[in-house]
Amino acid sequence: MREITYRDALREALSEEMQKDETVFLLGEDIGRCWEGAFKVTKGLAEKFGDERVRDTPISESAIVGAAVGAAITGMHPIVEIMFGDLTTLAMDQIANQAAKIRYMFGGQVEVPLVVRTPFGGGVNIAAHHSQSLEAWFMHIPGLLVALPSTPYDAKGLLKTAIRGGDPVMFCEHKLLYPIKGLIPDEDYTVPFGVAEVRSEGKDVTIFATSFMIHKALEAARMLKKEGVSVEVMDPRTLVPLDKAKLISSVQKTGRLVIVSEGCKTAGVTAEIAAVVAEEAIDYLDAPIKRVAEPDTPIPFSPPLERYVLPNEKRIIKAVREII
Amino acid sequence: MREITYRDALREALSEEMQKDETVFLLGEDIGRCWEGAFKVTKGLAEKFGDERVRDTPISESAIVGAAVGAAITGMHPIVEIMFGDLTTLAMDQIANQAAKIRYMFGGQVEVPLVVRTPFGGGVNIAAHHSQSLEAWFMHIPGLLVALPSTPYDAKGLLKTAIRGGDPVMFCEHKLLYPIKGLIPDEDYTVPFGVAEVRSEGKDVTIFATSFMIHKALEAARMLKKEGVSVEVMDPRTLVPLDKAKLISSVQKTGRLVIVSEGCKTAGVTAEIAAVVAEEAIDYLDAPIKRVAEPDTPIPFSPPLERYVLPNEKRIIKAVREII
Amino acid sequence: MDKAKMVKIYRKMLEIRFFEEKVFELYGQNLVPGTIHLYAGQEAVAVGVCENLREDDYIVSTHRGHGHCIAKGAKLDKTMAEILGKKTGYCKGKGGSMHIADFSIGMLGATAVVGAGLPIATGAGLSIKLRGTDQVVACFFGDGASNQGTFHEAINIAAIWKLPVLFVCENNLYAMGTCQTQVMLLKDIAKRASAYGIPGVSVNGNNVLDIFEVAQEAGKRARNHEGPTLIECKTYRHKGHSRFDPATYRPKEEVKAWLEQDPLHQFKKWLLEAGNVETTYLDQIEKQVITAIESAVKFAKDSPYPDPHEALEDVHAEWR
Amino acid sequence: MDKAKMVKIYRKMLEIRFFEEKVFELYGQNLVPGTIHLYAGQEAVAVGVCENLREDDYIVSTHRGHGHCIAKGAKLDKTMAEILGKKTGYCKGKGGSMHIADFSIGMLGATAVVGAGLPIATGAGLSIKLRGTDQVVACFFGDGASNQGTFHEAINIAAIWKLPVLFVCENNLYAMGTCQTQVMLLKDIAKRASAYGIPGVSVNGNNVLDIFEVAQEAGKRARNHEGPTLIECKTYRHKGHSRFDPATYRPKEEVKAWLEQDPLHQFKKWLLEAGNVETTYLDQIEKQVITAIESAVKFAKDSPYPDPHEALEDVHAEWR
Ligand SMILES: Cc1ncc(C[n+]2csc(CCOP(=O)(O)OP(=O)(O)O)c2C)c(N)n1
Ligand SMILES: Cc1ncc(C[n+]2csc(CCOP(=O)(O)OP(=O)(O)O)c2C)c(N)n1
Ligand SMILES: [Mg+2]
Ligand SMILES: [Mg+2]
Repeated sequence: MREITYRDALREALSEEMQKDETVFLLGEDIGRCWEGAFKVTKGLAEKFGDERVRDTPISESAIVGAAVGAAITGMHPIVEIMFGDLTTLAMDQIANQAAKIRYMFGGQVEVPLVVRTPFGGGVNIAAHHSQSLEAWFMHIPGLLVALPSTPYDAKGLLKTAIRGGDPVMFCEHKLLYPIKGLIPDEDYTVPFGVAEVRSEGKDVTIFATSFMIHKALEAARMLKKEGVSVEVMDPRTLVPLDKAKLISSVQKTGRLVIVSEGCKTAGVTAEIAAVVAEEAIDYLDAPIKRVAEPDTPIPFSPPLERYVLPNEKRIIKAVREII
Repeated sequence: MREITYRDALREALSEEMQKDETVFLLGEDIGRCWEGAFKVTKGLAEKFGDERVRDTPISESAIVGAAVGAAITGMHPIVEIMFGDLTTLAMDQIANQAAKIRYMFGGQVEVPLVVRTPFGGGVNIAAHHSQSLEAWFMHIPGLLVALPSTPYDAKGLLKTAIRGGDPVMFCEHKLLYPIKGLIPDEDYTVPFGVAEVRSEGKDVTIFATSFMIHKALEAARMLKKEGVSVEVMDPRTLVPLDKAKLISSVQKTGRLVIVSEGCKTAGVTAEIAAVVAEEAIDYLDAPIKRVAEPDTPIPFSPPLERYVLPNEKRIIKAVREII
Repeated sequence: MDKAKMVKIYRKMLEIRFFEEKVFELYGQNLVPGTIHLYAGQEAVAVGVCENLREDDYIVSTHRGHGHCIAKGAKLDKTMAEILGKKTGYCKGKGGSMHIADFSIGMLGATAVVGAGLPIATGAGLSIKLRGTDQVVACFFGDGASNQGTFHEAINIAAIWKLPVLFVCENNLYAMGTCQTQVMLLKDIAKRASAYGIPGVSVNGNNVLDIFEVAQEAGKRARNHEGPTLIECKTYRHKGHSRFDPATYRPKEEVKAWLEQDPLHQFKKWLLEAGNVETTYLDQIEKQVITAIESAVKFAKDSPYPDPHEALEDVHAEWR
Repeated sequence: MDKAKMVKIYRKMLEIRFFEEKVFELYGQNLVPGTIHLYAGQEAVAVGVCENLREDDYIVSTHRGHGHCIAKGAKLDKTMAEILGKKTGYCKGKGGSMHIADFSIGMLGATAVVGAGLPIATGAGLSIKLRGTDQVVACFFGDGASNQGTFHEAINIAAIWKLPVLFVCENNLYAMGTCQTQVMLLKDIAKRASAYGIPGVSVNGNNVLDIFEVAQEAGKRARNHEGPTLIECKTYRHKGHSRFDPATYRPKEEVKAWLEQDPLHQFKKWLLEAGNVETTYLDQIEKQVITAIESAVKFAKDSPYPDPHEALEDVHAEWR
């Protein structure tokens, strides 16, 4: 085992898969040798694999994703980096209408092995156009898989699974996770899609949290423990497919559910998780479900404002207390 | 009172508001005198108001919506028609990042009085790129209002409210509703946003349904009545703002909730409604919440396939029976 | 061009024409679900371009795609079956008229989102470049599509990376009811090529030999790693845009003038006069084509609809 | 041009330069949240264009927008306060450096989505046309933005409707680390105008008088209902793209050559030599500008941050 950052873990996955499989290549704005990615995930890769396979593009999000679709259906395994998740809005036809639907519309003739990596999330004061979390949109489009690793281990393992698969994967990273460190094995490994991970066992309440919010949830769990509240923290790791079984069995055990996710509350990730439980496991609940997410506002610039809208430990603890 | 179609009701709203307010104008592909709208909503309007105010555009969805944003913030009231709802994906940056956020980002300096009319829904065998329902995406973006009229009365009244307001409104029509008829008053009227309508009173179960699905829900209610099941059918009319109070009081009365909406199930409209109830009214529930929506597939072309995925009376009745 | 090739071109054009006439007829009989966009009148474009392509070359198509499919070599029966929503269609009935694909012959599919095919074609071109083969891609789209942002983004990318793509704009003067003159100031869409530093050629889209030549040249450049070409084919659709469109927005004289320049009739005339082909031979071909179409129709009609629950299949790849 | 105007131009350019230097300094002191994109080096463009505009004319800006704001007449103090995230800023701290707007002077705001401003500017132009006023819109964007689909769609629409828009491309050779030559084959972005049938002009973006003239001409056309113009200003940013960018991807000689053509120094030289302005006068202006900036900084620093719960305001219009 080695300790590396989330950023490095992603890079290792890219590098190892490119090494192994000639059809894997990267494209995106400023991922090449001049800039090496806005968040430096592709650092050194252009030097290692050449400019052809680590391909800087014009600022043309729609055509970048579209080009990846065209490459994917003709034998390649493209990995796109969209510099900020907010900018996937520019490529939404190619993502939701083309990449996601091609396999289905054409009766299963072809796979669309394509990964779109993009960072979501707030916390760095870059305001409304660079801080959103739009995973819920992707969840809503059949054909897409949605991964959102919260640790370096998962970042590497899930990305490898994404690259080796045959489906378009929206690979949702988080700006604040890039520098965090974690242990990963020395040997090749993958993390399967659709298998949630219990990050902390508990029996009084389940906190289902995604991406960076896992760390806030764990922090909340530690603080609650001091008050004698035993919290189970569950990380879905992928939202599509979703590990419903584990979610439900945790709720069965604890009888209480707090769902935490960045992104706006209404019609967001927390809505779907709440709905699944309300539909399939309501009898296990001993209290209302609680959702902790952004209020329905764009992300503001000024630090006190941004802090106010982003979910945090305090709000999680408050939600737990309300149903305990 | 007069009986007119949904299509005519929409046209009347457009025409009357254009008559009243010089700043109101229309733009979109083929809405002008040559074609008069793919669904003929703008029939006769170019003749009446001229080509300047009923403006045919190139096939440039992103720039059309963007142009409307620019016009809206400089004193005009543009109404955009996007020919099919699926194509809003091409304008999603302008919708979700610009129209929705401009007022907020700029500290409330300006309003963005803009209506985007677009038809959603399946049922006419035009396959995956022309049959989606994406209202859930819009719900997830703060700043947007989301209306989805199910009757001619609401079509006219809600559209007038949308036009007279100061916010960007995603006005979601339904292809199968255009020809349906209903009564409307002779005099000017509006339908307020955020006020749900009970379409049929009942006491055993609440069916919350949207847009065209209201009619399926009413049909289901009629059939269930014969079996002695008393169904309350609720039409939200707008999803943002959402009339939570009425939803919750109905659930309080019936103790049972079936949510019906086109659009894919996962992270769709039905998820948010279920989540609201699971969070705020779970104690009133005597049974699990049921969601009736499209399964997570694109809309297939062939009639038997399409029929299979679209929600219908049968599936609604089945859902009701499962919790009664 | 040898005679066999000329005759093959004629046969293909005829296949498309008769196929579309049949689709129109079946539509009238309520056998075609949804809508249709007929290719009749534009046959020279698809055939003139595709006759330069190998089976392993690619094409990307549009909502008006039947002609592209047939020109690239798709089977008439499976194409017709798809249009009728049958289980035996290319896409098992999931795609329909606007979403036909046949990956076995490099037909990468039709998209019904106007302009969405250009980036995909560019990506196929990139794939060719990265795999180091000498394939090419032909990307069909309309005059209307050339105002989409994707036109700009995709052609620019193909230009800078010198990708082997033929961007074939079928300028039939209208996008639904919208005349080209309403939505762009240029007369020749090919001139937009200069914005990307690539060659642009406008060609008579009703003359299959002219198109063949221009596409041949563009194909050579593409296979030679010299990059993409924008080819504008000036043509006309014989029918309305879609199912119920009477196309009254088109001046009668305009329609008349274009019908007189029917690409099929013109080419037939040329074959007989300059090509040294005999009438009887062409008649024979015509009969063969009619038979082939009849049998495709029979196949399609006789085929079953998909089972409803098949709607749930093909969403994801096998690995799940 | 009279002397007063020349001096005003100089003062504006100086304001922008010193303002940006201050922002850079404050940034180093950790007083500027988020990131910044400095305008230093490109002052001639914003000022040359905006000096042709009236207060009721509009501009649309970008992530690199401080210069546009100041040139259009925004107050230094409220601009600085916004950049520092203060309640007294133009957007009450909600927008920050990348989203400044001042609707009272026709500054319609900056968008941080590259290329997203072009359709908005086109819409403002449409609004002018429909309202029948003689205003114009200047839309600023970068070389990188000119590869976005919105560039194509928006300029085409402005062209066909003859909208009063000046599309001002600030070609500073780079989009982040990406050099123009990597992402387009053309040298002159202005040539893309020909794809839309409108005039395109490339101008020395470091010569404020040249820009002024070109923009004047374009402004006249616009006010005369003759439609939009694409103006490409060749210029250079003095600093890296954003906060931490050392810009090592730019060759040293290139940087040196451009720094020698500093628009501010050039114009100062010209004012002294050809413009008959005295050094002492310019020194006096410089002092005034420094004072103004100091006071803006003081205002911004002294201003309070917004109250956290203000985050929930301004989402919707009043009518709800
Ligand atoms: C992005 C998009 N906008 C609008 C439509 C509706 N639509 C379908 S075909 C068409 C016209 C296309 O015109 P053109 O590109 O010239 O092709 P043609 O139909 O003439 O072959 C339109 C507007 C669509 N399918 N996709
Ligand atoms: C659509 C979009 N893609 C990518 C980015 C990230 N980004 C911010 S500025 C920038 C470069 C813009 O270059 P250019 O248009 O030349 O303007 P400049 O920064 O040189 O002023 C990029 C890629 C963005 N903000 N928006
Ligand atoms: Mg056309
Ligand atoms: Mg630049």
